Amino acid sequence: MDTCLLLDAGSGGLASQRLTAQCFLRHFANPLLARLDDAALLRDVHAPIAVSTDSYTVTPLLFPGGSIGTLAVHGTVNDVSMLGARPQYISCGFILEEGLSLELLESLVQDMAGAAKEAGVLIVTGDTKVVPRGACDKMFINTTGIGSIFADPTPSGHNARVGDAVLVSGALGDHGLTIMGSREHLSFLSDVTSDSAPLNHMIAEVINAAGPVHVLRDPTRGGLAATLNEISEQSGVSMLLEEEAIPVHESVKSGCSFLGLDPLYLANEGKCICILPENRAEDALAAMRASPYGVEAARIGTVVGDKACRVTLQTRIGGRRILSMPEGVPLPRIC
Amino acid sequence: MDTCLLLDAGSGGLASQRLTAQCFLRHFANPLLARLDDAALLRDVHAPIAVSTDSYTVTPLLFPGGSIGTLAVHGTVNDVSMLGARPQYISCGFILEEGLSLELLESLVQDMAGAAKEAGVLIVTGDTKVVPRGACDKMFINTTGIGSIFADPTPSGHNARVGDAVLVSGALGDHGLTIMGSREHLSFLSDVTSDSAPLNHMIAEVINAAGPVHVLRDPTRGGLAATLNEISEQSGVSMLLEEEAIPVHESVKSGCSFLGLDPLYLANEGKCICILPENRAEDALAAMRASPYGVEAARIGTVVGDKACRVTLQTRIGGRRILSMPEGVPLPRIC
Amino acid sequence: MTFETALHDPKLCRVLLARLTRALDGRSMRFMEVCGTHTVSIFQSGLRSLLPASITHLSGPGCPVCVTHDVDVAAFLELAGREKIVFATFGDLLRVPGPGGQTLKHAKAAGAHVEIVYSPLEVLTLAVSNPDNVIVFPGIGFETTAPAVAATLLTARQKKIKNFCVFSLHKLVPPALRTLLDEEGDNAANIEAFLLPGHVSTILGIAPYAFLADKHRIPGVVGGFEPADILLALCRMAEQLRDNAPAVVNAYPRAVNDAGNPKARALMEEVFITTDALWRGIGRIEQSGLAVRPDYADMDAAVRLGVRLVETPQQQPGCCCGDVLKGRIIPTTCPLFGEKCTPAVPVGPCMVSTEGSCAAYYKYLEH
Amino acid sequence: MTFETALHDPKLCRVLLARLTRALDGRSMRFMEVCGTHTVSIFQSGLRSLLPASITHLSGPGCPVCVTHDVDVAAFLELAGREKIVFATFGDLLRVPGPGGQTLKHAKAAGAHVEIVYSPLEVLTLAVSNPDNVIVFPGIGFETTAPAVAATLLTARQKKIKNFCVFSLHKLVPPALRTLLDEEGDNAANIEAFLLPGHVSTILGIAPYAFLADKHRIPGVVGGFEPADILLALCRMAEQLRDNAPAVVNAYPRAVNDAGNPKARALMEEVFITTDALWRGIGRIEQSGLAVRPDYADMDAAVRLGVRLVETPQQQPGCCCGDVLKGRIIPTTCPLFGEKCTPAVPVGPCMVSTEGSCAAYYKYLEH
Amino acid sequence: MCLAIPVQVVEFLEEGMVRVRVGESQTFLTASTMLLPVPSKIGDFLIVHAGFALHVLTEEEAMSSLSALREIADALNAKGTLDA
Amino acid sequence: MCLAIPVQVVEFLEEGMVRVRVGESQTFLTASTMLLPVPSKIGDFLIVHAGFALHVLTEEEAMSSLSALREIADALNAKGTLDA
Ligand code: SF4
Ligand code: SF4
Ligand SMILES: [Mg+2]
Ligand SMILES: [Mg+2]
Ligand SMILES: [Mg+2]
Ligand SMILES: [Mg+2]
Ligand SMILES: [Mg+2]
Ligand SMILES: [Mg+2]
Ligand SMILES: [Mg+2]
Ligand SMILES: [Mg+2]
Ligand SMILES: [Mg+2]
Ligand SMILES: [Mg+2]
Repeated sequence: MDTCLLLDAGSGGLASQRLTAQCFLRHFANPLLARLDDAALLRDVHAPIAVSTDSYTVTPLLFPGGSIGTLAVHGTVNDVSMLGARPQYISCGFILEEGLSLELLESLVQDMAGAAKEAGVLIVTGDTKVVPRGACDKMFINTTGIGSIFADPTPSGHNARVGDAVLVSGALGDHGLTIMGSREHLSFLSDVTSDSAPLNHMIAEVINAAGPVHVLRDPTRGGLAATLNEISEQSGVSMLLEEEAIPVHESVKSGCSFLGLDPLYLANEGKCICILPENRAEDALAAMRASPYGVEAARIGTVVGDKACRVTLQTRIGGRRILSMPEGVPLPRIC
Repeated sequence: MDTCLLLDAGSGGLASQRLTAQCFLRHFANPLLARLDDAALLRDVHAPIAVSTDSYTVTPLLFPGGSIGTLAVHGTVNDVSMLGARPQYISCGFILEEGLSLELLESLVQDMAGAAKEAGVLIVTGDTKVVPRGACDKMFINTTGIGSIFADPTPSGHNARVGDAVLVSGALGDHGLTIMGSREHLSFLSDVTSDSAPLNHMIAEVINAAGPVHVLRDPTRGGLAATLNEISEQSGVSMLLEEEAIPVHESVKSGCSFLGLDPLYLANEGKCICILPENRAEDALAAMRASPYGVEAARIGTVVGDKACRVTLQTRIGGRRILSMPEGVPLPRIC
Repeated sequence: MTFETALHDPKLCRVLLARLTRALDGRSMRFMEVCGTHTVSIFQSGLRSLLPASITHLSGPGCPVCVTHDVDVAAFLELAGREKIVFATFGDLLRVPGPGGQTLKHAKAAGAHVEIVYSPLEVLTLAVSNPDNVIVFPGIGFETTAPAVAATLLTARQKKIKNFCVFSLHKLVPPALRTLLDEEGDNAANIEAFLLPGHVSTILGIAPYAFLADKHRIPGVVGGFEPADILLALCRMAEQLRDNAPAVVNAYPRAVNDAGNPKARALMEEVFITTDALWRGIGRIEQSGLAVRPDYADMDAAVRLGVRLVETPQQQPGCCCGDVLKGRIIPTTCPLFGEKCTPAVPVGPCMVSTEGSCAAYYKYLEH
Repeated sequence: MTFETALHDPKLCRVLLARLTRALDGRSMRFMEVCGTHTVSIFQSGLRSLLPASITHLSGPGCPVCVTHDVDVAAFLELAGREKIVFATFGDLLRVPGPGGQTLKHAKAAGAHVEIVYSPLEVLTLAVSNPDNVIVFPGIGFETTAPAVAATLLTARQKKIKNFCVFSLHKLVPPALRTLLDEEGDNAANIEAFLLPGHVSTILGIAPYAFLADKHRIPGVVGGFEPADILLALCRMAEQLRDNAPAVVNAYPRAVNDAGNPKARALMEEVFITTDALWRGIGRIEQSGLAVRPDYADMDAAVRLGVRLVETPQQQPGCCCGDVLKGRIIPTTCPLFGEKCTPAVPVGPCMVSTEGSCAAYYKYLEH
Repeated sequence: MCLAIPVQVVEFLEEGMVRVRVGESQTFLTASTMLLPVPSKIGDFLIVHAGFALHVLTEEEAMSSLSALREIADALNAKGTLDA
Repeated sequence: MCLAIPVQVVEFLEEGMVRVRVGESQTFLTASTMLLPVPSKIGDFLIVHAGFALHVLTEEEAMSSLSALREIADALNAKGTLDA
């Protein structure tokens, strides 16, 4: 057996069949995928449904707390969950670089399989492209998830209402800082690990305990700041947050102080924002805290009526400032 | 406005929002996409459904007869159609290289929008990653398509039966040869154009006219040879083809003779194989020929009972030989 | 308890605010900080919203990125775009627009090899792993950064690393303070007190600022960067003003010796020589910059790579960065602020750097 | 009507088949072709399935890729893996396994810069656009290809393109035919007639094959590549055998002059000199290869890049490529065929090239 | 592998290159005439290998070789037998 | 931007580098001591900028400056007033 991937594995010929059989079918094993028709045939998906897609291009492929494989499942499972849906099925498109280690590929496929198993989703259809060396950076994965929506009314970023409580399911910035810290040349050691996690079961429990919620959203790229600003815009409301209440791990704080970054702008991959009527906030928090992925859940603020669609932070020393929408990628400041 | 894409456009911040608004929302314009929640909410998708995913990595991005944009819609629309489904919705994941021309991006997004419009599908959810220069070759697109299945029983590669007729909806190899001919250094001029096309309407007409069919499959990578060998394996049957009956354009034949390639192993992006009971073959052919994408449809062979799962070709001079499964990517032979 | 916790302690801050209010005793105070880290801290911590209304907070030329002149930006953009050059820089610099709004981000997108580093020492690692390229590090920063860059040059020479050089654009704080006060008449911006930079002072000590009190009778207080540090420094300023006893004092003794760091100064002087420098929005200030000494010309990008400084077009009409940097206006007074000039499409450097005062106003304050 | 249509005309083929059957008149005929294009055509057109059962079809050493020796493959894999080398090759070569099953595909996946070209002239374009690299073209092929490569070298010299060189592994057909017939006694494979290569003969003409009839009394017929061309050539062989009048004749006059192409031969001789060569499965054949003349040593990869030929391990046990190439057995007789040796995991070169006879058997025939 | 179909010269390009048409298709290649022993003219048929023309035959020669083939095939129809 | 939190020396590395711990976290950086005017020892607190330590204070100095802060804050509690 070859140790590295040849272009042939993307040819549609025997070499493709071998990769599919020996790697994908083997680890994703399920009868729907095994049909290998042009499309998967799904019988138990019922309208209304939620569909979400994401491509995963993270570097490095492996990092403390996860890998591109776990991320590719968790990210999409979470996006589907944010509509109050039960994620059921996932499609998976690989773009692989010629020369990729087959051992590495297999271990990442195993990560995906493990993450899918935990989340209770099946990977039912896929596609593999192999591009010439230099045409992609090792591997990219796209996943698209589908699930039947059970929450009625369906949560949406447009539904935040004045007086609602703003909850977050745990500490912020772990994933973003982990990725920065995993880049080769950083002379920086930390115990931070990515929070990559599937939130579907926790979300189901939250809706179960607290009834339909107004907004669910996972604060991924752009972090808490971008996500809350988006929701404020979409719902035409403002928010007032309590800095002291926002959970951030000590190592994330210290790593950010070294790099000149703000944890509230860093990506998370296992957290959700939940906005719901104040009187159900405690039930929702209790449901979150009962999940292994929501132990540090906290209420961090309140939706207020200011039409400026602003997110304001009450700081630790008791001052106030805007938590604004970021412009681009967070850049460390040094000089 | 910038003329080339910065990493910031993938940040999740304001730069991302601008790209989304000015490019994607503008051209894909539809209210489902405009919600910009974590997932699209779809109300009129009914089980059983077909879901298919493909990533598009074609080089060059623009080629005679199409672009990565048209391909990304047609390929997925076609895969969904091959299950006897009506493609309704498409998700779209872009992986873009820092420095990409924004004008080019917009023109390719317009291609997608045009293709989606013709096929009658909506692009309802998406994702955009921008990777550093050198981490991908200009752009990749993943699309995942969903549609409700109307054919009952559902066509499948497992359903070919002895005695069935094997039809193809038109001439083979156009797409594959076009792409080879578009590579920069080839001193080779041809009037071949890609056959990239949406087949959903034609497929609906075929099923309408001929009743449920046994197998539908689009002979993309690996061409007719790989596709028919796959079906033979899956269905446990053999096939006998008539070389003279297989439509191949003169320019494809001559290009292949120059490059040492076989048109039956080249990719198609607007053709389908249809296998169905002999007595309905003429109705199916008539329905294909009534579509602009099936004018050259032909019956090319018959399913036979040989358990070896072999595809045999009756050649132009009246001989016989195997049309075997390819191993890897087609390589030109010269010396 | 950590320093971080202690210095953000709301109670401590309240105590210090009360002391500040008492010291002000109804009078107003117009102070300027000249360190970008102070700027960010005052906004980010929310301290600004807690300051007594009678305090006017001005951000001076304290962000090294903001004060980098168009001419120098144009020069390093040209350098970064050359073949076989790896341009290794602190992340701050990527957004700074040169003439025509072009930045290192654009250069990178167009193919320049730009690497972000956190320490000049990492640049040496890059040099070793890219033997076919010349690694150019732009020396941007004040007296805090310059010794680190000097140490890196000395290390490169010692390790015989040949493919590394520095484009020195370092600037010095005391000459800028002199200019602010002396330009166009005495203290046109009417600055009543200076919050002096913490870590610049770690290197310099407090003597170089003596002229503030001696010549201009303006208090100068070296302060730390946490809210309580800054409040303490503000108290000391207000108290000096109250007592009409201006002095230059060190309110940040845990990081600053009054004598500074003589070793760091010695290394800096070994490698660099003072020279005139262009400050964005301010113009040429005599002996306010650091150039690489001729002894180290092989590591001086300006010499080795033949950098040509070219006159750049006039600043965009309406841009008031100069007045902002000199403390004459606050950002919101600029007619372009928030309209034609935003972090997405910055007109001036004060809007682009995370430590720029226009950016801080835009990012942290309601507008 | 085109040549293509005419030469695949089923009626024409039936006419020729009838003529062939008549000429055979119940006798058997064991013929060998020594051109890979003939091999592919006979299988791909289905002609093989139409030949009378009394004809035995053998594929000789006619695929230039198949006969490339392990030692040479190892050498060019090493070359391709070097830094600053662009290895520009016809696509055929990518699958050829060297020692340990490694191929150019593997080298490419591991980082070698491999480019596929369709003409050696394209290599010059590559050379111009990659001035920092040396472009190595492996000269693989018979007398058809060698003049084209010679012309390319001459063009490179004329255009003063310095970063281009050829690793010449060209081989000559007539010496191989002599070896097949003379090795280990006279004609051990019992070949009764040769289908002589079409385009090799375009260059050589028919004189170099005269020894077949003169010395060995074996018919040799130069044939074209379409089914009707081949059938016609088979008729001519069968008729000679029937008439016991062996001769070397040209049944492909539309592409071959009896005198060949003197200009192409002259250019080939200007650049190359005959030398001993290693043939896979056969071994060393004296004066059967072409080396670059010392006058062109600057474009000879072997000299310029210091190629070292290293003894390679023994062929895998059980591999019968030698016997296949010499016509002593047909591929299905090899114990590895279709089991341990398939196009996916080829043991010998005959299974890997699209023109290899084992590959043709595997690909086109039921097994 | 050898391009067996003769291609027809349609245009002279610079530096001894010609543009040729493959069969009756709209596929055109460029080929060098550097190895041709005699000059070629528009309409000539060439045998091309790896970008170089190796052999030239005039249009008349090509047509007569085509009709020879045609005649053999037609013999079948005319005589109604398999003799040729 | 300046790293304002003093970091604590936990280990000496080669070539004058030290490993330091940031605050009470498990985050560790390396820093050069090349610019330090006096040698540092394990437990010392450093001011680090761009990978170089610029200033050293002993553990006792650090602790006493911390408790000074603490005392000011506690004054509030003790006296129950805003005076300091
Ligand atoms: S708002 Fe913009 S133009 Fe105005 S001073 Fe600030 S940076 Fe300059
Ligand atoms: S089957 Fe394989 S091992 Fe046997 S002769 Fe052919 S190539 Fe060699
Ligand atoms: Mg398909
Ligand atoms: Mg998504
Ligand atoms: Mg997501
Ligand atoms: Mg696919
Ligand atoms: Mg999301
Ligand atoms: Mg698909
Ligand atoms: Mg497909
Ligand atoms: Mg997304
Ligand atoms: Mg460069
Ligand atoms: Mg190489």
